[in-house]
Amino acid sequence: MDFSYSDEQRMLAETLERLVADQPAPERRASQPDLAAGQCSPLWHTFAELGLLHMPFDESVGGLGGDGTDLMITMQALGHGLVPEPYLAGLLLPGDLLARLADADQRARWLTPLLEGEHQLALAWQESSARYDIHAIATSAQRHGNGWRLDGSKQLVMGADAAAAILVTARIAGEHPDADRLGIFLIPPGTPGLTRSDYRTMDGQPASDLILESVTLDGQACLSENAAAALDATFAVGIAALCAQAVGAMQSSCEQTLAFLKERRQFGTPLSTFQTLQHRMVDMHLHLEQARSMAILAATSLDRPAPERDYRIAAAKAYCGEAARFVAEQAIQLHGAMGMTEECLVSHYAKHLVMFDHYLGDSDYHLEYVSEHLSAA
Amino acid sequence: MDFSYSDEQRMLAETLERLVADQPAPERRASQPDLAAGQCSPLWHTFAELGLLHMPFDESVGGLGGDGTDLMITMQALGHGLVPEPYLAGLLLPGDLLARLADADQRARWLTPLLEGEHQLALAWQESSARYDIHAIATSAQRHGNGWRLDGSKQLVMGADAAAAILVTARIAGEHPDADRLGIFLIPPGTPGLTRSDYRTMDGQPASDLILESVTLDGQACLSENAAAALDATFAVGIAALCAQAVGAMQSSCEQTLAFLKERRQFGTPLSTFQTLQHRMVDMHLHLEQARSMAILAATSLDRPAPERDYRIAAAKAYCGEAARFVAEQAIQLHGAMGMTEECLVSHYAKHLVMFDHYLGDSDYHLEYVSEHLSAA
Amino acid sequence: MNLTFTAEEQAFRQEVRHFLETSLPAAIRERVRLGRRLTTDDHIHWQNLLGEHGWLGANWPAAHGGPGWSPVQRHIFDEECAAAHAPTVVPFGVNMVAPVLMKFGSETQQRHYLPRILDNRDWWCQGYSEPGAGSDLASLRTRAERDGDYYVVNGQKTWTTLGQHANMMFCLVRTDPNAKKQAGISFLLIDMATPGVSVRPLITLDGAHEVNEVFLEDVRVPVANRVGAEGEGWTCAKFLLTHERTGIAGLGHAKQALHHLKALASRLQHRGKPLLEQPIFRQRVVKAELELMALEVTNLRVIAAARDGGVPGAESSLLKVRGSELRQELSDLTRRALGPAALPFFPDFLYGDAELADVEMAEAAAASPQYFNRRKLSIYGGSNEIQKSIVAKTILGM
Amino acid sequence: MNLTFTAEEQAFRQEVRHFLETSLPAAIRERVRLGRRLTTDDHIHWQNLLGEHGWLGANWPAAHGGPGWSPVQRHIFDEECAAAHAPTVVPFGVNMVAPVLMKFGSETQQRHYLPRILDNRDWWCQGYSEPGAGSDLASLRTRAERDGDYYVVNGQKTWTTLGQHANMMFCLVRTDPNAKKQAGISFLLIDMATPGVSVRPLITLDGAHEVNEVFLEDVRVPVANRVGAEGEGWTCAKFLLTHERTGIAGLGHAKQALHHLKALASRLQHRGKPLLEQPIFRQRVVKAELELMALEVTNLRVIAAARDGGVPGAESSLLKVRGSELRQELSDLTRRALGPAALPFFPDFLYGDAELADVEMAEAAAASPQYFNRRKLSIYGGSNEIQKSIVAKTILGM
Repeated sequence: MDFSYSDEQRMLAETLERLVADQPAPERRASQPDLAAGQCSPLWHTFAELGLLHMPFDESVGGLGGDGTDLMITMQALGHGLVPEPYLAGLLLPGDLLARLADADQRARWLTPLLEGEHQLALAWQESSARYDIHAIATSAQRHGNGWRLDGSKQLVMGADAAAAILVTARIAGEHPDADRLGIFLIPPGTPGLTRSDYRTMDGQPASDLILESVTLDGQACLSENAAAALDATFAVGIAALCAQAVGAMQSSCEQTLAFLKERRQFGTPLSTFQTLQHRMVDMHLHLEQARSMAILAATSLDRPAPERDYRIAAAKAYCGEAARFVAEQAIQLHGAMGMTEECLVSHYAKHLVMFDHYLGDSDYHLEYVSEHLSAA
Repeated sequence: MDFSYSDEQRMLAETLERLVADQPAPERRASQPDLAAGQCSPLWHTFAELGLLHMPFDESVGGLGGDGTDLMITMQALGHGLVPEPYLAGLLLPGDLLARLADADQRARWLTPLLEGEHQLALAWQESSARYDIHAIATSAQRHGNGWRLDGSKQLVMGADAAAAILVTARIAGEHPDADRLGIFLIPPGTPGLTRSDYRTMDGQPASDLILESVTLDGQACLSENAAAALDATFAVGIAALCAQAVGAMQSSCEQTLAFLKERRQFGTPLSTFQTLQHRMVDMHLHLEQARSMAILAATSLDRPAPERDYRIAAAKAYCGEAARFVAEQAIQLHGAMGMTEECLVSHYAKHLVMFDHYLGDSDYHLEYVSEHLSAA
Repeated sequence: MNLTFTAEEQAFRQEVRHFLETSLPAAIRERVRLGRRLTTDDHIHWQNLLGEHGWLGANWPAAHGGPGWSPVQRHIFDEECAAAHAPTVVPFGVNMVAPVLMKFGSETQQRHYLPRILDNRDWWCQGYSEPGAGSDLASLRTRAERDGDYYVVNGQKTWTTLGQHANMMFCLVRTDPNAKKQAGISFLLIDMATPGVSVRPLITLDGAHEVNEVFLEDVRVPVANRVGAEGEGWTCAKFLLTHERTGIAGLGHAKQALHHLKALASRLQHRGKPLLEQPIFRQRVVKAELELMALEVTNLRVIAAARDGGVPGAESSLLKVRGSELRQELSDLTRRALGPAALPFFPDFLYGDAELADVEMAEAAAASPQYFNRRKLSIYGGSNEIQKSIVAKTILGM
Repeated sequence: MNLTFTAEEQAFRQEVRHFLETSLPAAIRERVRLGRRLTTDDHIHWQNLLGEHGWLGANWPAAHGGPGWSPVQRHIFDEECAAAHAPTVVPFGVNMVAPVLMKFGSETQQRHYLPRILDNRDWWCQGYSEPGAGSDLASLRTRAERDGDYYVVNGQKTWTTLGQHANMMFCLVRTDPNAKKQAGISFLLIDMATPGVSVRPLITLDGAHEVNEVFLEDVRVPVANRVGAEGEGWTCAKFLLTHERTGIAGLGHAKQALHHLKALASRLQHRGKPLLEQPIFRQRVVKAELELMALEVTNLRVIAAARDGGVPGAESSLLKVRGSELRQELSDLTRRALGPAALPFFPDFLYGDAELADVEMAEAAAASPQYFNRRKLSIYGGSNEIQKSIVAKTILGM
């Protein structure tokens, strides 16, 4: 039992803290220009130089073999600064899937440049009728000569606009008797039959909807014809990362709110002297610390057997989702009307923390999982 | 739309308030002697003299034709003083069933003396495997000559020790094809085959378990062979009454807690000056007023068609159960350790308010009903 | 005791419903239904329709051109308007400055301003809050110095809702800097076209431009534009805070939101069944249903008391606390119900004229922004914490 | 970072489990399992067994006869004891007065009292709280006046847990009435057999006799029975408040309670299915499960920090708040799970030797009394409100 950081982890945390502190504050980057496809931001290149893009991947695929704790440290720092770079969507999710499924050629073509910061990728799984179920895929992949033909549509593909290729989940139809087979296909932008419409999410992240009409791909575009287990494992990593990111954002929200209460005066005294506001602030702190514990539980469960891993991951996401909402709502409430404006830093954190619940399955979705797998003993 | 009392209702409320104020405080009547079977307390006789025992029954059966509001006023006053007399269990539930089902002879024999205060009755419905479902009756009634033979067992028969007869629900078995037929039978104490064991409930009310082994009864003992609808109607009346009683007890708990906070000093000032305690007290008050609204809704819904009535009754019981627990727990918490002692009035109210949830179906039971009957529009 | 409306009240409800069905323009109804921002023209168009029908000054006495409705009728009107997706009447003129003028204004002021409110010639905004003052109105710093027949006003107001459209502002200013906090405050009417008045938008976290900062630099306001005596501004402000707050729970909006939520959760599918049948979600809806039932009866109790001559004071604080909590909860459930579909944000659709081809996207677009927007319900008009302190003080005597 | 116990720690857990399986008398285990009150003999019998094994002074250093366990081992020991239905060690001697004596006591006091604690010759109780003082310890009024080699003590203590069995009491008294509130307080050891000491039972709402009032009338206490210097009592009291509170969440008890709840809800039937499958109830259990998971990791974080040399200060307030809330919630769910079976109250069974023929009744008997008893968790040792104020002050600097 050990909750302390190694020397390397302490260095990682400090490096990230400095890096994040140097970034422009979120309320000042609202109208950042969108990057063109294939372009990465200067900060992304710094990430690459620091090895942060290699960090979470296994040494066998050219990574640094960081563990769940390293990932937690990284995501917590990014969440604390509300750093917009798509570490999760553009690197971690597609990279983790590639690391699990790609052959040597595919790795050389897509994973190595990803880790070098030469391009970003995206992962398209969400379908409009699937709610949060990553296995409920209607997009179909049919054999087509030596290659494949894909038809369907995908929603909410994060970072698709900047991606050198999009990994797309599709149900392999036709010749296989097993209806459950899930394939994953790499589609570069500009592939005929692929239509993309871009927008931003409520919390300001670039996302796209895709339509795939007779998108034909060669054999090398297929990462796997049976990716369900790998997808589960990748999503477990993604959810653990997302929880850590939320904890970072919760911590920052608590810090901002505490500072505000100490500074702002009402009825002649600082707000921080009002007992109800003190106790509310303590409640926020309690939620933060309990959520932090669940994020630690998630981060340290990634190497467990799948049933145990997924139970803990679901529990952590459900718990952090509720805690994040509590912290977000109270941060706004304690800031008063100020907290509702775009000029106020805390409002950006609040949007991130509330919408966090909508990524990779919300509290109710994961509560349902926990409920269905609850041990009766 | 009218929430005001009529002149008669205002008089009723004032009379009850005075009467209740004259009773010994609950913390001083912990070890009251149990009454022998058939005996009623002096206060019960006062109830009779004031017409309170006639009040809730229809004029056609010799009552005063009081409506749900009259009943609410009465029960609220009894709850406010935590009056131990079994108005609900010894009068209202058995009397209401008799009024609905009894023939002239049965009325003369059982209902008229009940209304005159000459005896009390009891209603035995609870069975150990039934949880809160009044229709899940395993006790059987078989034809036996011109009469009946009953076998089974009943739990938690409130006031059975003092009752001149017990109304027992039983499933009519044997000759009828319809397995759902519910009968109600009148059994006087001392009937051969009837065994009674007495105890008190957590909130100090006398209760008994009954075993019925080949209890043979004559034909006149049967009130009805198809009592399900009447039973539902009677329980609706009982639940509305119970909600009003809880509102009275909640109000008293709030009053006691507020008085305590104003009087007790800590860290040099009255507790009532601490903002968190002020706001908690307001939360108690909010729960009280919302519960009062639900009790009003229940009391004014008794003459509605059964589906509407039962939906509202279930909603009221579910809501009041949660509100009562909140008020009870906070009343103890705000009293500090004092509130946990038998010497402190508020502890008796807390027991009543928490255990209230266990009578006639708890919050979850009624929530489930609401959930199953929720309109989707 | 009974909870049923009289035959007359039920007939009135039918009358209101009929009016809304026949008079509310479909395009406006649809924008409200989808949570899209209305233009000033939309607002004025609808308020003119109400005014022509004699229904704009819903809480005005007949003597001033109001319909003379009882509190129960006003409640029914509000409920039906919310159910029909009618725009909310912009309250600053009709419901806020008008009652103050009727109570404290001179005959000249009444004769000038009241008709202009009823025929929508003036768009009023409110200049109460100041930066850094939060719910502590009495600490306001905007000062008005007498200069002959004028006050010279300097200071800053904030959270001025829809101030960007207003041509008039009613305003609390400090006329006596030496008086104790709540004394020395006066109530002024300021023409927004006066030199020195400038308006700066405050964009809220839902991306909306709803509130503003108003800067006042050497703004010359005729003394004749003061309502009531000098130093009596606090009396006017307090009057407004207790005036006609029987609708403060927003019951009609809560009912409409629950109705919408149930329809949505019946339509959306989760694992092959309607979301409303998913036990966890259903349970949340059931809780909201119970809370609404209780709040409705509590609200009717306050309305009936007002009808019978009572003045709802701190009871309205209870309605505000529980009403805002319920409406926030419903906005939360609506956002949750949509799941991933709550993520996309389309400001040009919500706040402009851009259309969305995808019907489902259009239906979903307002959910998350509204969830964030509804955070204001527990903050503005005195935060819920302030409301609880009011209840503690005035009802519980703490 | 990892959450797994070392091989040594896992072996230690097996050792504890084996000891409990072989040494804990079945009759005592059964009384604890059913929530029945233990006799003093039961307590002493069990504590003697622990003492003989060297495990009574679980948090004592080896130098004083303790096992020299790490915080992790103590945590494992507590968990296993709760899981095995072992009696809780009465803490007033072993865990409360003993550390104070080790830190502040004279060598004579240590040599006299510590061995008597380890072999259960003395039964200690605590004289801290006073009537009307609530969580405000510093306002205490019991006074000790010096008279030669004696203090003459007058005053009243309350909430003295199990004081009816105690022969010794440690006690905070005011030795200097003129000093500021927290100064002028001394820490005395009082023999309960001294003339002038009388004990009055306080019956709590669960019908139990667990706490008492202790009256002190001209009680002559040797000056030699003072621990630390005169006026240093507050230092001793504060030391105890921050000492060894890594177990304050009651995690072992919470785990046991959740385990019991699940078993109960799997056995009890609701409409022909186990209650645990009823969606509303299941949801409540799932919430408690999540809360327990989070609390366990938080507790382990505090334990690991203590093991690595940190002093858990206000973090233990967080553990107390969330731990008490969770345990209260679990006692609430257990009572709910039983439904109508939670209504009967059998004090002679719970607090005496009367038996209940019906097994189900016996299993259910403690649920409601325990629900009411557990209300104390958020009150004693500084109410949860006080704990939050401590966190606000010491962690958040408010």
